[in-house]
Amino acid sequence: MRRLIVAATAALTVLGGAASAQESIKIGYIDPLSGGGASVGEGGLKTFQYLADELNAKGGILGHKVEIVPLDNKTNPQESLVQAQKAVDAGVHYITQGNGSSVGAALEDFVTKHNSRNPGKEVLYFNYAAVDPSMTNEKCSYWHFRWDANSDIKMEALTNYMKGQPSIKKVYLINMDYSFGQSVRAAARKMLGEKRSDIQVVGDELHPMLKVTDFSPYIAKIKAAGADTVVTGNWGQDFALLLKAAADAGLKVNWYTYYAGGAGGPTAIKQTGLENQVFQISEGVPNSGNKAAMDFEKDFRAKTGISVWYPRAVNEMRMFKAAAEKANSIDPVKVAAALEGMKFDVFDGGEGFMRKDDHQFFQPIYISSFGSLADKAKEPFDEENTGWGWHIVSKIDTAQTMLPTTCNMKRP
Amino acid sequence: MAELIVISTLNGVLFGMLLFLLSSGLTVIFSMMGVLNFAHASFYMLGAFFGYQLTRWIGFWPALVIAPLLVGVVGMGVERYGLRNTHKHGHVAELLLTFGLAFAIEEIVSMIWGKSPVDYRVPAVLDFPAFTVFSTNYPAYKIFMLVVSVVIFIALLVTLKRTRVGLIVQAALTHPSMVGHLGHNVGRVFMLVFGVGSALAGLAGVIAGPSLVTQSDMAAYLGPILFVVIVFGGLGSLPGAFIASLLIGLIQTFAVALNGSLASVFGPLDPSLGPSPLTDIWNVTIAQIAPILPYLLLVLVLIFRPMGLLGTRES
Amino acid sequence: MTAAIQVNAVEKSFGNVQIIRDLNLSVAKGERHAIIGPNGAGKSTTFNLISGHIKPTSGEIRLNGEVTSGLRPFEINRRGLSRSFQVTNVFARMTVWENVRCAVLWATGHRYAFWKNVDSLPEVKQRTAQILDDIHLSHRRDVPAGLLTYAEQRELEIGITIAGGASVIMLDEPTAGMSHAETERAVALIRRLTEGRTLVIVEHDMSVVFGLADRISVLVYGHIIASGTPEEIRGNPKVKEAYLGEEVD
Amino acid sequence: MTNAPTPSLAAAKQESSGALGFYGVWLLAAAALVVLPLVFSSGGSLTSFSLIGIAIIFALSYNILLGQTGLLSFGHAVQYGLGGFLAVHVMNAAASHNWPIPLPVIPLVGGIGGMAFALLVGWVMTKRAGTVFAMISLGIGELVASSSLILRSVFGGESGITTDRTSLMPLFGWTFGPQIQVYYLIAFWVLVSAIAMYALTRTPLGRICNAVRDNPERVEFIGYDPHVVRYLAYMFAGFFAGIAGGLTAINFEIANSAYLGAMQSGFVLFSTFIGGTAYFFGPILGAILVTYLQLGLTSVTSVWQLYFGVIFIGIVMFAPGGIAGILMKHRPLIRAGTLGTVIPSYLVAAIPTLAFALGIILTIETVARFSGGDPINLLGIPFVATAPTTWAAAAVLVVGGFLVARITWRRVADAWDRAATVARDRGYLA
Repeated sequence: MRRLIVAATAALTVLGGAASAQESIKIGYIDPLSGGGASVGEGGLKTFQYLADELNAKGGILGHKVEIVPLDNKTNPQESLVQAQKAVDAGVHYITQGNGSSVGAALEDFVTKHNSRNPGKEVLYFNYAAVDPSMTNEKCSYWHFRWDANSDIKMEALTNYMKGQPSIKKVYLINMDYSFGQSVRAAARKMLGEKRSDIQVVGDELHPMLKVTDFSPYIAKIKAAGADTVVTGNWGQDFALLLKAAADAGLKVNWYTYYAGGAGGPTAIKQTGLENQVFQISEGVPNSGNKAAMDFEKDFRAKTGISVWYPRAVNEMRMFKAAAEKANSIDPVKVAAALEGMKFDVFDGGEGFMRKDDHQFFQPIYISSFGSLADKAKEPFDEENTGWGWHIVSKIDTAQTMLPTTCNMKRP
Repeated sequence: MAELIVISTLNGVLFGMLLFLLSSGLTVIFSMMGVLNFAHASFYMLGAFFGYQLTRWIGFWPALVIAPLLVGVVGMGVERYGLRNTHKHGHVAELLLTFGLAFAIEEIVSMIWGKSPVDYRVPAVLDFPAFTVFSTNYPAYKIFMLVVSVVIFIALLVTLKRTRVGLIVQAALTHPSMVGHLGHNVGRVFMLVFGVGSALAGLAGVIAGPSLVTQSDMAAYLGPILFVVIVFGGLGSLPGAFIASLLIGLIQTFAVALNGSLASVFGPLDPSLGPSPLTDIWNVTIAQIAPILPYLLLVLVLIFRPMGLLGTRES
Repeated sequence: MTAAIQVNAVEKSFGNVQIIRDLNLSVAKGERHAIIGPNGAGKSTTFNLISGHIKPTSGEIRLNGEVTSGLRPFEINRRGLSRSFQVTNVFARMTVWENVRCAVLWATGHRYAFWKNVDSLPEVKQRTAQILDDIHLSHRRDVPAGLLTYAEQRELEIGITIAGGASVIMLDEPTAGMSHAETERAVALIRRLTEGRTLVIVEHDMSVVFGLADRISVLVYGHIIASGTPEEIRGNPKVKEAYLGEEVD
Repeated sequence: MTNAPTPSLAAAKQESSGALGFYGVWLLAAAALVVLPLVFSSGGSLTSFSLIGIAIIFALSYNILLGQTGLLSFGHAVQYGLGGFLAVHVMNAAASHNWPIPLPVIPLVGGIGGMAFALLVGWVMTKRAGTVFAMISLGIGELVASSSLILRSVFGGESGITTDRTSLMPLFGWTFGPQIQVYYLIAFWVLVSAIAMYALTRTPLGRICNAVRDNPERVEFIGYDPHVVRYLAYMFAGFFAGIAGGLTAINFEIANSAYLGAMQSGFVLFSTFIGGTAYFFGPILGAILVTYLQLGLTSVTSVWQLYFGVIFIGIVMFAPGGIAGILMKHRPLIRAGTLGTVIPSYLVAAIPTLAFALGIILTIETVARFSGGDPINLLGIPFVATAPTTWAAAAVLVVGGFLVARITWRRVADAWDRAATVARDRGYLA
């Protein structure tokens, strides 16, 4: 009976939506599509386009087709604002962005100002990867929703894992010298101190971002400090070069990373041969064991040629649909209200929720390591054709990732 | 302490030689033609990608020879059909031409090989630790890079100072019209020199590619530092570039090794002062600013000795 | 009366090579003084030393009694000395009018002014027009200097040199490369324009030298071997031996 | 503005009748700035106009260095960015202390910021021109950009410092929240700055800058210290760059380290050079074109950077005078009345040239989209990147276009020579 009603409603919406179906929901995808960050941005775009296709194949959202509008921001905050304005002018009410906290902060500020100055033309900012904690703390905005765990949450999860690893005794922190790297470093020091006061932080390095060509001197310092574990938020070439220098010098430590799986990362790890020594904190793993997720992964790889690097994007789009249906509207104001506090079964299984206080999504977090895959049936997915893949070392439940917020949310 | 000094010196020399490998071609072109080639790092990138592609097809060692030659041919083409026509409009125009070229090459490379890093690996023959100092391994490949750098330095020096070709090149630099009147085709000499300079960049790319990250934005990362090297060493001076590379390599490496900041020397500031530029400066470590030290050096050198360390002229 | 230019025991070396040895020269105010000498004698170097283009290794140079050795060229220029160049040295992309006007600006006291419209400065306009008239280039006033004929560029060179109204004018081979007719015209021009000023001239053309100069100094190997009136120089045996004997005009 | 060439062949002839034309041009520009948003009223075009306006001031300020004084700078964004930062700080301070500073004077604050930095470092920087200056500017640019990430309390790290332009004292009821009000604010400053910078070229200092550009050695012998001249030029350039930076800060309500970076410095060099450095209005054309391309090209093609590079190379090689240079080359012909004899040959040459250009575009897009992407839409005709017919079409256009274009351009050159000879005879061409 209930099914029938659902079907009938669906049919009605399709019929009723026929008129409005011409009006698609445009999501402005603002990320680098040219220049240095383009490899990452293109991966994200493919992901969102795939997700839009998936939604549209099932009738879209409330009968509206979902359309991704790619906007190239060259990883430049100013350019992002130009693109955001362009998108808004073209009738876009939802923008999504992930790469670069500086861009994220600029966009968050943009939507807040835009919405207060243009009531009735609200825009929502769905953040799928900008992890600066300030965006859901002191700078928080009602119009911003973040599906990625911020860097403090990831550190909370990581340190909760590390506190159960007695072999970790001496930790070295090396990070890129910008806000993300700094928050990784600060959070690591604070949380390790609270949870495992016996762990010694033997080094704490910040190096300029994307300027170092030779990491050997840093490796020499890590070695001299006698570290057994390195925690790093490095990504891109700063990660690859760091790892290469370590392998060259024969440094044997465990690497706890945020973005080892980013474009080029797996290739670098395979090159250095550091099997099962590089760990990653993420909200999803291709070899998660969750059937639905793994089927999705398989189809996604077949269609796009890349792996699902953004399970959070999947959560974002599916939850968007759920919220719109809950509000029975695609009006951004109503969708925003529906999203607040919403609970949602996440991509890799388990429950997450969008905290009302700060619009931060909380979800289970995984620690995985990179190496050869023993059981191809259970763990079928490798990365970047290296033959190696991620396998889960530990799962940290949603409750273990909760952190308080300083957000003083201003509601319209 | 001894460990730190020995290892830092070794690392500094290795890094410095990589810098020299990259900047030698730039210096040769500049000393000869007075052209600051902004696209030099792009030629280096072309070398790396050609090297990568050829390694997949025919192996590393043939690639080591062929890829630089290909880059040299590209360079000669640029000189023949681009720079030569621009020469009459002055050095600024030449420089801007290479500026535009750098943009185009980056995009072309990313069109062909994509924007992600490619899997360009150290050849198996050289993939072993050459020796170990204080339990730190030094891979054979790095030693290979060092040897190539030194060989190139000596070969260039000998060619420029001791051979007829070198004499013509040197003379064409100071008195182009005279050399022209003596029956040498200055145009062809220029083209050849530009080709050789580009080929050197290409060679650097083939060799540095596996050790660094071979990606379409690799040129943008290394471009500015190369200018620092050749300006610091003295525009157009090969020994200057050699010394500058070593110095910059050592300075950067030692700076990284040092943890000192003003706070660690004079004690932390009173926290009640709150965040200010002073606290920022107070707490920044030498290691943190290591990679921007070369630029500081560049500015200081240009202010106090505009011809650079061993240079003889200003522009 | 103090001399316009007084050079006392000046030496100049480039590395190990001594170009100027114990150079002594005195040019009285209002005098037309020519410096002659064989090629490579150091005439241009002497010019460069006096005008501040290069600094002497030792010795002293005075302009109107004031020590100027060690000063920068513009400082010397502001004290009333202006020079021309052997190789044409004008502002190639600017028009003839602009070339001369730039040379007028400092002397008329406008200096680095960025609050005045350069086109509405009557005295600048008048003086520039006058000089253009004097050097017979009024009809070419809007032509970029780089596009002038060689002789015109030489005339412009003289125009720029005298435009500032300096009391001491130094001309470095002003007629070099000119035809006979052009030379005659240039000499008349120089004579007229330097009326009442001190003139120092380097020249190879002896007819120009002997027709124009009140006094002549002969420079050989960086040293002045004789100084005097044209008649004295003609009759000087040292000059005959060292210079006229070798390079008879 | 077209009567503002530096080496004007006929400035004097115009002088008497020029005054009216001179004010006329500026009045016309002012009217155009007022009317523009009424004609193109969509939000998108307002944003574009605002950005173009800022780019114009920035490029004009750069040309004080490159075109007027002959200084090639690779770090002009430093003054622009610092002006932006100072503007943001003053805006925030004014908002929190309730200072009675209306928003329209904020760009002036930016200008002072840019000038103050130039004042500070300019003296040692401008000691020498040429390569030394270029390299010092590169070094200073890198240093300041890097330091901006270290001095977090001033520059706010890489996320920068935000501000709210509406929080300042409203002026005549304008809060400057809506983009249209910001547009008019920018337009006002564009006009004021452009007039000021044009006036600067007509002052004794402006003329001496040209002299320093042409021949710094000779300048020393007409009483000027070229070092002082360069220093002053550098300060003025810094001032106007700072104004542009202040306007950017107002427009985006944020200042971050990207303002100071090499990208910005390169962008302004591009604009100025493409527009043409020899004429005052050149950078204006360049700024309009480059900003427009930057906004437009990115949504049309993913390889916009390649087109930028190709356009730039083309300009450097074939028209080093930039767009303004091309236009001004025709001026003597127009005056002599012989332009008409050239135009037919242009029209003939345009066809194969266009074909050649289309062929290049098709080739580039074919390569770019070979491994996937939408079909190429060229003049409404769809081309599939993987289809051999597309390759053939590209090859025919490139090779055929090139060969035919070469012949037709020779004819243009002949026609030009004839027209120029006539113009020379009539006294309009030296």
